[in-house]
Parts: sequence; structure tokens; C-alpha cells
Amino acid sequence: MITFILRRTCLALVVVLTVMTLAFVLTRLSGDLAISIAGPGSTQADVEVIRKAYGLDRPVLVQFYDWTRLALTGDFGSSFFFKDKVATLIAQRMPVTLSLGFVGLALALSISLPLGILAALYENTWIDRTATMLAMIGQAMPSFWLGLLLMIVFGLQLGWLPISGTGSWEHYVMPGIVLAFTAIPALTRLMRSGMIDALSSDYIRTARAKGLSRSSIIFKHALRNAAIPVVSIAAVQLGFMLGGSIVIETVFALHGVGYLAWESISKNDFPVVQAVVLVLASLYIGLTLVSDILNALLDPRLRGA
Amino acid sequence: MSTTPILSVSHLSCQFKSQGGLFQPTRLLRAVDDISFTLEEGRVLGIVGESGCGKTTLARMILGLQKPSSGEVFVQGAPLSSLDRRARARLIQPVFQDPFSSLNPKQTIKDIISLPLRAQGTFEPHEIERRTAALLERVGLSLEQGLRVPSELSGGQRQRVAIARALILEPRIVICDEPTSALDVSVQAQILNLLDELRRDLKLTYVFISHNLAVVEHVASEVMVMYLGRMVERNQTADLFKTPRHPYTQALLASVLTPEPGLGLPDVGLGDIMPDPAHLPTGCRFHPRCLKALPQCATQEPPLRKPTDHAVLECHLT
Amino acid sequence: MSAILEVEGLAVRFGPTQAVRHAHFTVHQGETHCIVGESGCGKSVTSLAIMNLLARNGHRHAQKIIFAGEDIQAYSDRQMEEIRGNRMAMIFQEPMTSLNPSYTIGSQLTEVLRRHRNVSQAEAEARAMALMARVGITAPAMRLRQYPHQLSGGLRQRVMIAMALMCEPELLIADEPTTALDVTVQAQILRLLAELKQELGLGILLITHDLGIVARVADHVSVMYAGEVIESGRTADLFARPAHPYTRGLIDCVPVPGKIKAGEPLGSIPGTVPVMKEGFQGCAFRFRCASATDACTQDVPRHEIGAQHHVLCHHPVTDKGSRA
Amino acid sequence: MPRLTQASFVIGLGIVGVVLIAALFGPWLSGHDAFAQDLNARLIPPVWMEGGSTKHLLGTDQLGRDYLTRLLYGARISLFIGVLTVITSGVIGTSLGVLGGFYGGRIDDAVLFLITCRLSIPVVLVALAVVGLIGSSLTLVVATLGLLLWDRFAVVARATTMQIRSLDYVNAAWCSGSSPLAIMRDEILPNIASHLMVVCTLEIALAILLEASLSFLGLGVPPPLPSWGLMIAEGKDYMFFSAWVIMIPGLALFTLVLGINLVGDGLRRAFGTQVIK
Amino acid sequence: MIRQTLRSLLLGAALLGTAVTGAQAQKAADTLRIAMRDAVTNIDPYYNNLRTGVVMSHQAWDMLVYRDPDTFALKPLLATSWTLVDDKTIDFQLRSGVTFHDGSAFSADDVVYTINLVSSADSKVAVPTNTNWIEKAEKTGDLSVRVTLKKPNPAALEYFALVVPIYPKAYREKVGADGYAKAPIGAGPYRISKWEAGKEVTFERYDGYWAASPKGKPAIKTLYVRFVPDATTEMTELLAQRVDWIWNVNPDQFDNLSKMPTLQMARKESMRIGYLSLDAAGRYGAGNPLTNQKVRQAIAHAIDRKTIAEKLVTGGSRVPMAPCYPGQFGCDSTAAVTYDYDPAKAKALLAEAGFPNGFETELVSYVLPQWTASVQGYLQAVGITARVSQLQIQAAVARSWEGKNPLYMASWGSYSINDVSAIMPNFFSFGGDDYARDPEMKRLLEEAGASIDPEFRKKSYSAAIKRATEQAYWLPLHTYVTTYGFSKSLSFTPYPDELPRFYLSKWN
Repeated sequence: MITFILRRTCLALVVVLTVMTLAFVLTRLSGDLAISIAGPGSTQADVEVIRKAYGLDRPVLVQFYDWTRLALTGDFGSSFFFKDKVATLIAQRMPVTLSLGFVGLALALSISLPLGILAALYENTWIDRTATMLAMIGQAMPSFWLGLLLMIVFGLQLGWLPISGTGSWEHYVMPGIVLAFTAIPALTRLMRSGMIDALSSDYIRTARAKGLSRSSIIFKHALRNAAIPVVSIAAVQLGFMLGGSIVIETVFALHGVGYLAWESISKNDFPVVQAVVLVLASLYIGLTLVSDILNALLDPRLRGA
Repeated sequence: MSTTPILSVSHLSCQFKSQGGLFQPTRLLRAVDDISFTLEEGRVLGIVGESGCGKTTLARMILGLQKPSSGEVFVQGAPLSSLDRRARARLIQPVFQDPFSSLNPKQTIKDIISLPLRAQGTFEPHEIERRTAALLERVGLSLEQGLRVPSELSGGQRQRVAIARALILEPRIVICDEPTSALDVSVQAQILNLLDELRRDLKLTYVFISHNLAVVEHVASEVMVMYLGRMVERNQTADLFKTPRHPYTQALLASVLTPEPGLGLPDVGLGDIMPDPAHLPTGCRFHPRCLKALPQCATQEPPLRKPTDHAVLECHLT
Repeated sequence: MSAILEVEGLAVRFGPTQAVRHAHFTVHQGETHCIVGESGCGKSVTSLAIMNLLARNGHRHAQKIIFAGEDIQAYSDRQMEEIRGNRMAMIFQEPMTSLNPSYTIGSQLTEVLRRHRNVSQAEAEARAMALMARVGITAPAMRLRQYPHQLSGGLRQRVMIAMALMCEPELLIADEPTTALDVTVQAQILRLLAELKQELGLGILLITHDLGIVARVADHVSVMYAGEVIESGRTADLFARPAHPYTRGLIDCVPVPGKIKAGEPLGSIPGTVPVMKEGFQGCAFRFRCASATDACTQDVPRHEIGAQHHVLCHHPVTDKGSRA
Repeated sequence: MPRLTQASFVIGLGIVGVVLIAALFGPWLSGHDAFAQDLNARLIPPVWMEGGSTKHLLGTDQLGRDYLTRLLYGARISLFIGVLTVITSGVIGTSLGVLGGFYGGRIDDAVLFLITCRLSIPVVLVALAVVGLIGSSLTLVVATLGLLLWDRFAVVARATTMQIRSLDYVNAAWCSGSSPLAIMRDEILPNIASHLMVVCTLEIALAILLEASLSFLGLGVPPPLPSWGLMIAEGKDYMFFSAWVIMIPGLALFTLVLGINLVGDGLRRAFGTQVIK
Repeated sequence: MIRQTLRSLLLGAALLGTAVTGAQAQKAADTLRIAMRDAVTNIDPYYNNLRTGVVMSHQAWDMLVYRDPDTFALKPLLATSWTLVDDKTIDFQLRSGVTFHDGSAFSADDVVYTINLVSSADSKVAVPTNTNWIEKAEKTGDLSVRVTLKKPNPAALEYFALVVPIYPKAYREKVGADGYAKAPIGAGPYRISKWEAGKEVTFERYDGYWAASPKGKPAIKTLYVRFVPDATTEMTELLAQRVDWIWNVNPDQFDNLSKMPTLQMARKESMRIGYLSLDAAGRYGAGNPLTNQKVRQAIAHAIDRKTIAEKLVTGGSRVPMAPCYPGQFGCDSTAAVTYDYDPAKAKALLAEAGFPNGFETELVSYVLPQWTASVQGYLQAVGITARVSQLQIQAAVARSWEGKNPLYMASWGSYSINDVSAIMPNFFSFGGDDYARDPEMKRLLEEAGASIDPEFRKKSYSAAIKRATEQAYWLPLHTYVTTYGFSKSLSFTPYPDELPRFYLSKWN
């Protein structure tokens, strides 16, 4: 088990390093960074000063080395626009994104799990078709559009929920719903197919032959096995959700990491962009690691490995 | 018998490293361990043993599907590794166990049968057509069936297709890996009879792998018994069935349930320890299950002995 | 010996496909009754139909299914649950997949006893260990805490058998219990079943395709073809005087060491098993039968050709010792 | 196949077909130029609403451009992006997946590593960053999405190839003397094609949604091209008093994506594919 | 179905006033809730370059000089009086009795500290041009300071009135620059009580604010500013009465919003002008069509600037004839060569220039997309195909400085400084935004900028305006009209300098 974790952690680290390289290359795609840092209204002399001050006159490889070295210690440099440590900025905004992610995931799970189980239990009946259709509708709904619609209905017409910002838990409801919509289809489908597989498996036939009650068969024997992939995917989904919250954070003016990234992209604030890409990627990698370990813990067949 | 044997296997071994991610610890799995034998033209070598004994891996090495860790396979005296894939295809062909997975579901029967010809790249289309049609008939399929896809055929018919494909290049050796174990008894007999006919007509040499001793007894001229990657005994078929020398062979023979009412069930008495190729026992590999094990069986590898001209045995017992 | 299970006129339909047609047989206490047939002949479906474990699209109909004197056809799901695993147990072909991979052997063994008997977990575990020892599992206390994947195929099948015996059932249905196992293990498992039958006075319904097994373990045999029991009789009788052309063909197909000389062709049956649709009339074997006549398209008569030996055929072979 | 599945598949196919025809011929038939502005005829409501006119069936946008024409033109862009992205990502992902699955060993490790790296990259963020830093254009959006969305192709192609590689007909092809390339082409690709088709539909839908999201954030298709996402973005300021400007493109986007997904779902059921995540 | 949905949405919008519950204006709490789009990430006024930042700074900081928002007359604020000693020297006499928000007294030390800090080359301030013309400041007494300039700056006092807030020396040195940015204090009418970068700012009325200030004592106790990046979200908040004040509302919504029972709307033309710069210098490519004067004139004739101003910008937007805001000192419209909308003439000019079939080019822009699109449409009508690159402001500016924008639509607000020196030199003195690169223009503007003689300056600026328009280097498109939407319960007056003054607002 320990070697398993160690091995996965090593792999995760190599992936992080690769993503770091990518994040660095990414931000060098734009033109002259010094000019964008200087901002409108400054002269070319200002630009030269800035170029020197930010070390942008050094060879790219040296810049990369320095950035990587510092980034590994958690120092992502300073934002050009916020004039603050990037690490601090991200640390400030991460709670918002994480809260959003957790609310979204909780909503998604609480809808998709029962839906998937019902669909599997009543496979090929109208219940199954309705559940599949709901998942399909969720999958087709553009999140920004859904966000706008919710805003009009719940924010404006009914006035039930606050529209933007992060003051209270109520602020997370609408964005959480929109975010949940992105994960519900996949989770429902997975739960459904996992449950169908489990229900048609030989060990369920054994359980029935043992005369066990229906509820014991469904909840003890089938669900346990069907839930394993769902639990592990849920962690991965959370990673996807965190990475995909940009649009939602922008629409609902949630000052989270996604919105920070969006702001920074439009301002060529590359240390922030790099760091956000890296942090979100690392989070995802961490979550898959957790999911693998969870998987191994839940599934006795993998536990021994 | 001074001619070169058509197939000769020398000190063939195959070890697997259990694969996983990038950093998985490698566990060594000795599927086949130092096996040697020769086979004369026109003979049928039956290989028997339980699942996991390495018989399929041995077949894959002879077919060139699996690279041996050490040792070499010689066909007509030439090392297999020196042959390119087309030359090898002209000499050795397989018939696999599962007629459902051994035919490409997206191709027509004719395309499947003619694949070896097409892969040679030297045959004219009409030649390919002619030989395919001839072979279809030979294995008992109609030309119309040649235009169908595998899912429209029954298991026995599919196995006929697989045999046709194996024979279209007129190879010298056919490796039959459990060719009838996925078939019903009534169909099994059809296929066994067909294989036997073809062997006589085309002067083929078979390596015939099976876990069914009764079938092996029927088709093979000589039999090799494998246990956990080792050849534990080899002999002419009749001799082996008459006087099994190795305790494992004896147990195997005793386990055969012939349809003879009243004989009751044999007491094989091998215990509940199962052979595991990943954790090989020391000494003789069979000793943990052997009823007649001696003290040295647990520590010393058994010697290879030749009790008669044709018999080979690996056992401490005499 | 009294009949523990009596089945008459059993039919199972999956959509338009007729998987089992008017099957009938009787299993007596302390007796092994074998149903033998090729794949697709409906033998597994028959066993599931008795347990009422058919998939949702399978429909069962029978004249009677009498278990221990009661017709269980009309039983509710709850009543069937009470019987299953309790008085009527079943073991399956694939010991690899028939155990739930997420629970320990112990929990799966005790579960069935606690479901049907009012016993404590400790009592259930004691019974489980005793039974495991009985079915030949060494170190049962350790095995109890292991997961199925940690056991070999033979051990798993022993666990399945122990599980089936937890509530001391009257009838054990074994569906191809040794097909997935190696030959040496097969003999051991079959021996175990035979011993248990003796000890516990079990009725065993054994489903298999292997005539070798039938010959060695069965007291009574029913041969199925295309969903029908075409011939049934005491084992020795049936092997000595197979009356149906199919039974004869089947016996001829099996290579027997020392019986057939190398080079001689094996007996075989041409063609393949047809799929039965509703409304099929006549003998299903006529397409493959050498002695088929026009009469074979008509309803098939049942001939009693001996004590407890009957056959469903227009042209049964009755001459003694005609085996090739 | 269950009956309703077939019905939903047919409905999906119908939606996609209608959008396809609309995209191909619509802009010519509508009688307007998608780019012709008329500042004196701005924000005319659709014909069924008060103030609507039959001249502009779906009204006009904030620059007085015919909304129906722009909607039809937008369909063209959505489909163009969806299809082109999937061609790019399909080629990349399938090649990688088949190579990894077929050869195994080191090559597969490398492919698996690439997939892991790719999955850890937040797609929306990186696509936004690339477009934001280089400047928006249709080509760049297609290229970026194409280079980012190959993961599912690779995962599915790899898994299915692995399953098939161990099947005996591949072994038989080896023994027949076929070259590795021929085996991949003739034995493996035709047999994983149905799985890849399902992935195709999913990815087309995803690419269309992603493009709309990028355009909505202003970093997708550059104006004046009428992408549906961009139309929603341009129209959202008007949604309170001229709701049709976001309802119409939003519904169009939703319907098209739903249609493609229905087709994909139908295919998946027909092929019995499990799409591995 | 669609129809019903649409109708219900519209109905909902119409019923807004009655449907909304629990979100009344915060009059009772005496809190003015403000939403702004451009988030300030560093509230230290010298370290952000956004208009929002300037607005914030005027609530919490005082400058030396006060500019009357109506008359643009300069009045004393922290300085009671000032003397122009010569072209490059200004003496300020400072006010006594002023305190910063921490209660410490304001003195000459604070002014000297602030000015020397922000004018130094390594200060890293966000807009160096706002202060880099200052040489140094010296303390000449406890309440008097002498400021020396690097070169004469006729608009120096306007800068002191608008973009040179005064730091508290002792406090800022104590907490350091970072600490100051996190908890800044000034000497203005409001103090910042809570602030989170890029998210929100809370201002509380500073009770120690000096009584006689022309800014006056604020009527509203608390200002709560929240940054809402999306215009639609912001408008939803206003409609749902969850904020009381927003600005830069889409002008197209002005009339609809005016009809809402809970809202009032206002708009005011500002000093900001929208323009189209043309690559006359050939920075984008030496031979490009825009280097041809006739092509540039054709473009000037091709665009119906009047319709854009009236139909798109609306609210009284005008078309400036000269390349500057009409009210600025030196902005002499009569000196300008004018171009009216005449597509025929534009085509003729293009044909004369050798482009009878037009040509292809690129239009880079960061202004409202529909405005860009309209210019693109007008160009297309005379045969010029302009590929639009609609960029974020920063990216567009960066490209501009790299000389990669053949046609460039942007805006310039002159930092609200009422002098041509705040606009024309940016575009004609060989800086990043200069696509004319005309030495004569540079000479004329430097000459005017180096003098403080009004008449001489006017003459030079007129000459520059004449030359710039004659050459059609730079096409002013329209003046900006700032739109404001706010609660009916609020009394708020907009001013032309784009500086909302919340300290002057009150509840009705």
C-alpha cells in the first residue's frame, strides 16, 4: 500500500513538473510582457525600466529556471497588477473556489446518485428514460446561459437569492447549481451503469439465491460495488469543476481563483496565470491521487497490491 | 530417424514482469522454464496441464507471438528469430481456442481466410480468389458462406474458418491451442475429425494443446505434461496413458471422468493448495501437492531422466 | 425415497425465444439428478426458473413445481426469499464472480444464516467455520477474514458450497459447478458433493454438459435438447440403452481413452442446435437426425421404455446393446 | 434496442440534420447579410412580439443586423468548430491511444503519461489563456480546442485497443505475417471505430459548448462573426428588456448540443459502448 | 413554448418594481451600495491605473489643489495658496489643522515625502507620466513646500488637483508600502474601514474631516463598493435593488432603465473621446495603404461619426472636429480641417489613391464591440475590409505600442485634465501610441508644452491641430457620455470629469 502511494506520488510530481513547463511556455506566447505591465499611458522609457525591474531582459531559460525553482517552494513571484505575492492572492481566493466546488459537488452527488440508482433499478422503464433525459438536458445546457436564466428567475423575479458576490452561504446556491449541472450527467450515467453492471453480476445472483431481501441486495451488495468508481470519479470531477469554474465565477462575480485567472489573462498578468494553471493542475493531480487511494481502500482487490 | 526434426525447441524459457504503471515493482512470473523437445514431421504433439501451467505461453513462443526470455525455437533447423514475419507465416500457423474472438468481426469470411495470402504481398488477386474458394470447400463451408461475416456463423463453422485461414499458406506446422474446448461435444467431434483428415492429406505436423486428456489421447501421437512451467513428463501417447510415471501425470489421468457409469469418483487427493506461477515452491514444483513426496523433493530440483527411449521424466521418484 | 422436487410442464420464454419447453423431472431426497445437454439447450434456465431467479425479461410457466410437497409457483417474492438459501440452495459455475468482491468470506457466509435463522453473529461464525472445515478448507478461522480474491478457484467453490449448506437445505441446485475448474480439482469437488449428499440426505439437481460427470455422479439423468427433456432414466440404464438418437450421438461423440483407436474418426452429430421460437411443432432434433421421417414434424410421443426410463421420439432405438 | 431510445436517437438525428441544412443554406435563404448593420433599425423584436416585423423574423440585434441570419450563420460556425476540432483531436487522440494500447510497455507508459498531463490541465483556463494571450481568431480556437480535447479519444482508443490487441484475431493476423501498421489499420481501427464514433459525438458537443463559453467570455470567435456564445455575450446586457437576444441563441445552442448528445447516446446504446472516463 | 418563456421573462422584467422583496435601498442603514466593474487590485492610488482607482482616491484622499467640478476653477484644498515662482518652480502654502484618518496632523513632511517618492524613477508607480515631470519637492517650512519641475508644465496644477494624493509619511513609513496598501489612510472625507483586493471596499465617513473643505462633510455615513466584473450581473443587482448605484451602463438600456419605478438615470458627457488611429507612419508595414494621405482622408469621410454618436453612444455625444476634447485649453475646433460623412467622396479618394477596389487591413479595438463593429461596417461599405481584433484593453494597448495596430479604435480620457497637453502629446510625440511620427507635430507640441504663455500655446496647438487634421493622422470619433443608474432614494450629481463624488451625495 505504501509503495503504491509512493509510486503514485512520484508520478504525480513528474506530471506537475510537466505542467509547470507548459504553464511557463504558455505565458510566453504573448508579445512583450513589459509593455503590458507598464499599462496604458506610459512611455517606452517606462517600459525599459519595467523590463529591467521584472528581470524580463534575461534569457528565457534563466527565467524558467528561476521560476521553477521558486515555484516549487510555493513562491510564484509577484503579480504585475495586484502588486502582491501571487501565492497570497491565490490563498485569498482559493476558499471561494473550493467552497463553490464543494457546494457544486455536494449538489451534483445528491442529485445524480439517487437518479442513477433509480434509473438502474428501473432500467428501460420510463423512470430510466426520464433520468437519462434529465442528464442529457443537463449536459446540453450552456453553463453561462443557465447562470443568466437562474439570475433572472431567482435573483430578479423571485428575489430569493443574492445575485453576485460571496457574502453568505446563499451566494453559493445559484453558482453551485450551475456548477453541479456540469457534473450531474457524467455522475448519473456512471452511477446508473455501475449499478446495472452490479445488479446483473453473478454475486447479485448469488445474493438472490441466498434469499436476501431486496433492500439488502440493492444497498449492501450492489451499491457498495457500484459506488467505488463513482466515489473515485467524484474526486476527479471536483478537479474538473475547480478548473471549469471560470465562467461561473465571472458571471456571478465570485472572487475566486477562476475569476482571478480570467482577470489576469485579460491583463497579461502572466505570473498569476502561470500560478493558477499550476495550482489548479496540482489540485487535480492531488485529487486523482486521493481518488486512486480511496479506490484502493474501498476495493479489497486493490488493497493488497 | 536421422532427418532434422521439423520443430525443435531448445531450452525455451519465458518470464513475465508483471506490468502496471511507471513505477510498479516488477514481480517475476516464470510462465515457461527451460523446456526442450523435438518433433518429427507428420506427428502430433499433445501438451496437457492445468490452467497456468504455461502451455499457452509455450505455444505463443513457437508461433513467434511471444519473445522467449531465453532459448530458441528451430523450424526445419532454422532458428525462428532469423525468419521474417512472412517466412514464418509460411511455416507455422495457429488455430486458437475461441472461435468468437479469433475472427475479425468486421471482415468477411473470405477476407479472413485470404489474409495470410494477402500479407505475403506476392499473390495475384485471382490466385487468392481461387485458393480461398478451394479451401472454403475443403473445410466444409459453402462459397456463399464465404461472403458472410463471422457473427452469422455458428461456433463450429467459425472454427472451420480459422482452420482454413491457418492452412491457406500450406504451412508445415499448425499450433492448435485448445481448438475444441469452446465447442459443444457434438461439434468438437466434427472439428477433431476434420483436423485429423487434413493432417493426413496435407502431411501436417500439429502441436495440440488441451486440458482434455481424452481428446489428447485421441489425436496425439506423443504427449507432454506440463506443471508450473516445467515439462514433468513426456512419452508416446499409448505408453504415457498406459504407464504414467510422474505422480502429477498419474493424478491427471485419474481425474479423467469417462462416461462410464458405475466407476464412481476417483480420489485424486491433491489437497487444496493451488499452483501459483508468481510464487514457485522450492525443489520440485509439484511437491506441495504430491502424495508421494520425499524429503529431498522440497529442497532439490528433480533430475531429468529417460526411463525409456521415448520417455522423459522429471521426478525424484523412480 | 421421497420426491423433494417435482417439475412438470415447465416452460420459460424470453421474448419470442422459447428457452425451455414442457420440461419435466423429479428429484428425490438423497439422490443426484443430472440434467445434461449442450450449450443453449435450456438447462441453466431451468435451474434458475425453479429458484424463480430469471432475469426480468424471462417468463416462467409450469403445470407444477412442487417443492417438498408444496407448489411454489404461486409463492410471492417474500415467500420465495424465505425458501431460497434456506431450504433450497444453489451454487454456480463461476466461483470467481459469484462471490461479492467487497465483503469477507465470513460476512458472506454468516449473512445467509442470520437472514434465515435467529442466531447471533458468533453462532453464525462458529457454524461457518465448522462447515468450512467440512468442505475441506484448511485454517477456516483465517479464511473467514479473507476476501474472495485471495482464494483460489477451488477454494472459492468450496466456500460457495459451504454457503449453500449454511441453513441445511433439502435441495441443492448446482449449475455446472466444476466447469471453470481444473480437472484435478473437479474430481475433488464432485467427491465432496457426493459425500455431502450421503451425509445430509440432500437432493441434488446437477446441471452439466459433461457426460463424464453425469456417468460418475448421477443417480438419474435427464437429457435436454432445445429446451425439452428428450430422454430420462436411471444413469446405468440410460448409458447402457440410450433410446433417443440424440443421446446416442452425444455418447458417441465423447472420446474415451483406450476405447477408440487413433486414426478412427469420432462419432459426431452434423449441424447445430436450432433456436426455438413460439409455435414450433414436432421434433427439434429432426434437422440433425439420420432417422428422421415426415412423422417427425408431428407432435412427439412419449415412450416408456423401462422402469423410470422414458424417451420423446418417433423412432426410439430400443434394440439392446446397439452402441457403436 | 428499447423503442424510446430509437425515438430519441431519431429526434437527435433530426435536430442535427435540420441545423446542418440551416447552416449550409440558411444564410443564403434568409435574404439578409449577416454582417450588414443598420443603426436605425436596432433591437427590433421578433415577429411574434409587439413591434416585430416580417422583414426580420427574429428581429435585429444591437447593431440592427438580422438576427435570424446571424443565428443561421452561427450554426455554421458551431458546426465548423465542432467538426474541425474533433477531426484534429480525433486524429491526435486516436493515434496516441492506438499506439499506446497496441505496443504497450514504454510507449504505453509515455501515452499514459501524456494523457495524465493533459487531464490535469484545466481546459477552459488554458484555452482562455492561449486565446487571450495570442488574440482571438477562428483558427486559433479550433487549434487550441483540437490540441486540448484529444484525451477522451486517447483513453477510449487505448482501452479498446488493449482489449482487442489480446484477442486471437489480432494474434492470427500476426501469425499471418501482417505488418504492425496493417494490423492497426485492418484489425484494430475498424473494431474500435464504433467506440470512437460515440466519443466523436460527445466531443463535438463539448467543443461547441466550449467555443460558446470562450466566445461568451470574449476570447473565442472574434466579432463580427456570429457565434452563438458571442451572440449571448453581446446580447446579455439587453436581456432584461429584450429577452429574445439571449433566449434565441441560447435555445439554439442547447437544442443543437442536445441533438448531438441524443445521437451519441443512441449510438452508444446501439454499440453497447461504455465510455471510459 | 419559446414565446411563453420570452413573455414570462419580459413580464418579470416589467414587474420588477413590485416583485422584488427584501432588498430595499439601504437608506435606513445609511449605506450607499455601489457596484463597479473594473476592480481595483491595489487601492494605493499611485499603484493602479484604473478610473475606479481615481474615483476611490478622491473619496479617501485629499490633494493639494481642488478643481471645481462645474467650473473647472482651481481652488485651495490641502494647499491654502500657491505661487508660480518661475516656469519650473511652484511654492505651496499648506493648510494647518488637517488630520489624517489616524488622527495625526498633516504637514509639509507628508507632501515632500509623497512627491519625492512618486516622482522618482524607481518608484514603480502605475502611471509614471502623471508624476515624472516633477524634479523634487523641498520643505521650506512646517507648512510650506517648494516643488521643482524637470520642465515647464502648464497643466501642473491640474495634475496636483487630480492625480497627486498625499500620503501620511509617518504612518506609511511605519507600516511599509505593502502594509499601507492593505490598510491605507489619507486625509479625505471618507476613511477606508475595510478593503479586500479586487473584491470590495468599505468607506466610513471620517468625522475628523476639516469643516471648511470645498468637498464638504459627507452626508452618507457608509459607502460599500463591490466589484462586479460583469455588466449584466451588475445591472441585475441594480434592478434587484441589491445595489444603489452603478455607472457606465450600456447606453442602449438608458431609456428602458429610466422607466423603472425604483431607479433614476443620469448621463453626462465626459472629457473622454473615442478615436480611430491610422498607421500613417507605416509602423505596421512601410508601404501599407494607410501611409497614403488620401486613404486616410477617405476613411475620415467613410465613417458616419454623427450617427454613431447619436444612435450608438447617445445621450448627447458629439463628434469632436479637432483631436482633443472640445473644452480643453488649446483645443481650437476652428483650426481643424473637417470631414463630413460622404461615402462617395471616400470611394473617389480611394480610387485616386490607387485603391479603387479597396484593400484589406486590421482593426484593433478594445471599445464596446458594437461600436467597433459599426466602424468595421462603414469601412466595408466603401470597400475596405477590416479584420477586427477585439482585445482586452491591456492587450490592445500592448499591441499598439509594438506598432502592430494599423487601425486602432480606442479612447482617451486625458486624466480629466482640462488641457490639450494631456492628450495630443500622447499621440504625436513619438511615443508608443504615435502612429504619425511627424517631426513637425512633435516640434509644435513640445514648443507649446514648454511654454506657460497661453497665447503662444494656443497658437502652437492650433497649428498642430491644423496639421493633424489636414493629414488625417488621427480621427476623433465621438465624445463619451458616462451613464449612471441609481436608486430613486439617492440624490447624486454627475460631473463631466468622470469623477463621481459620493461625498456630495445624499439620501432624498
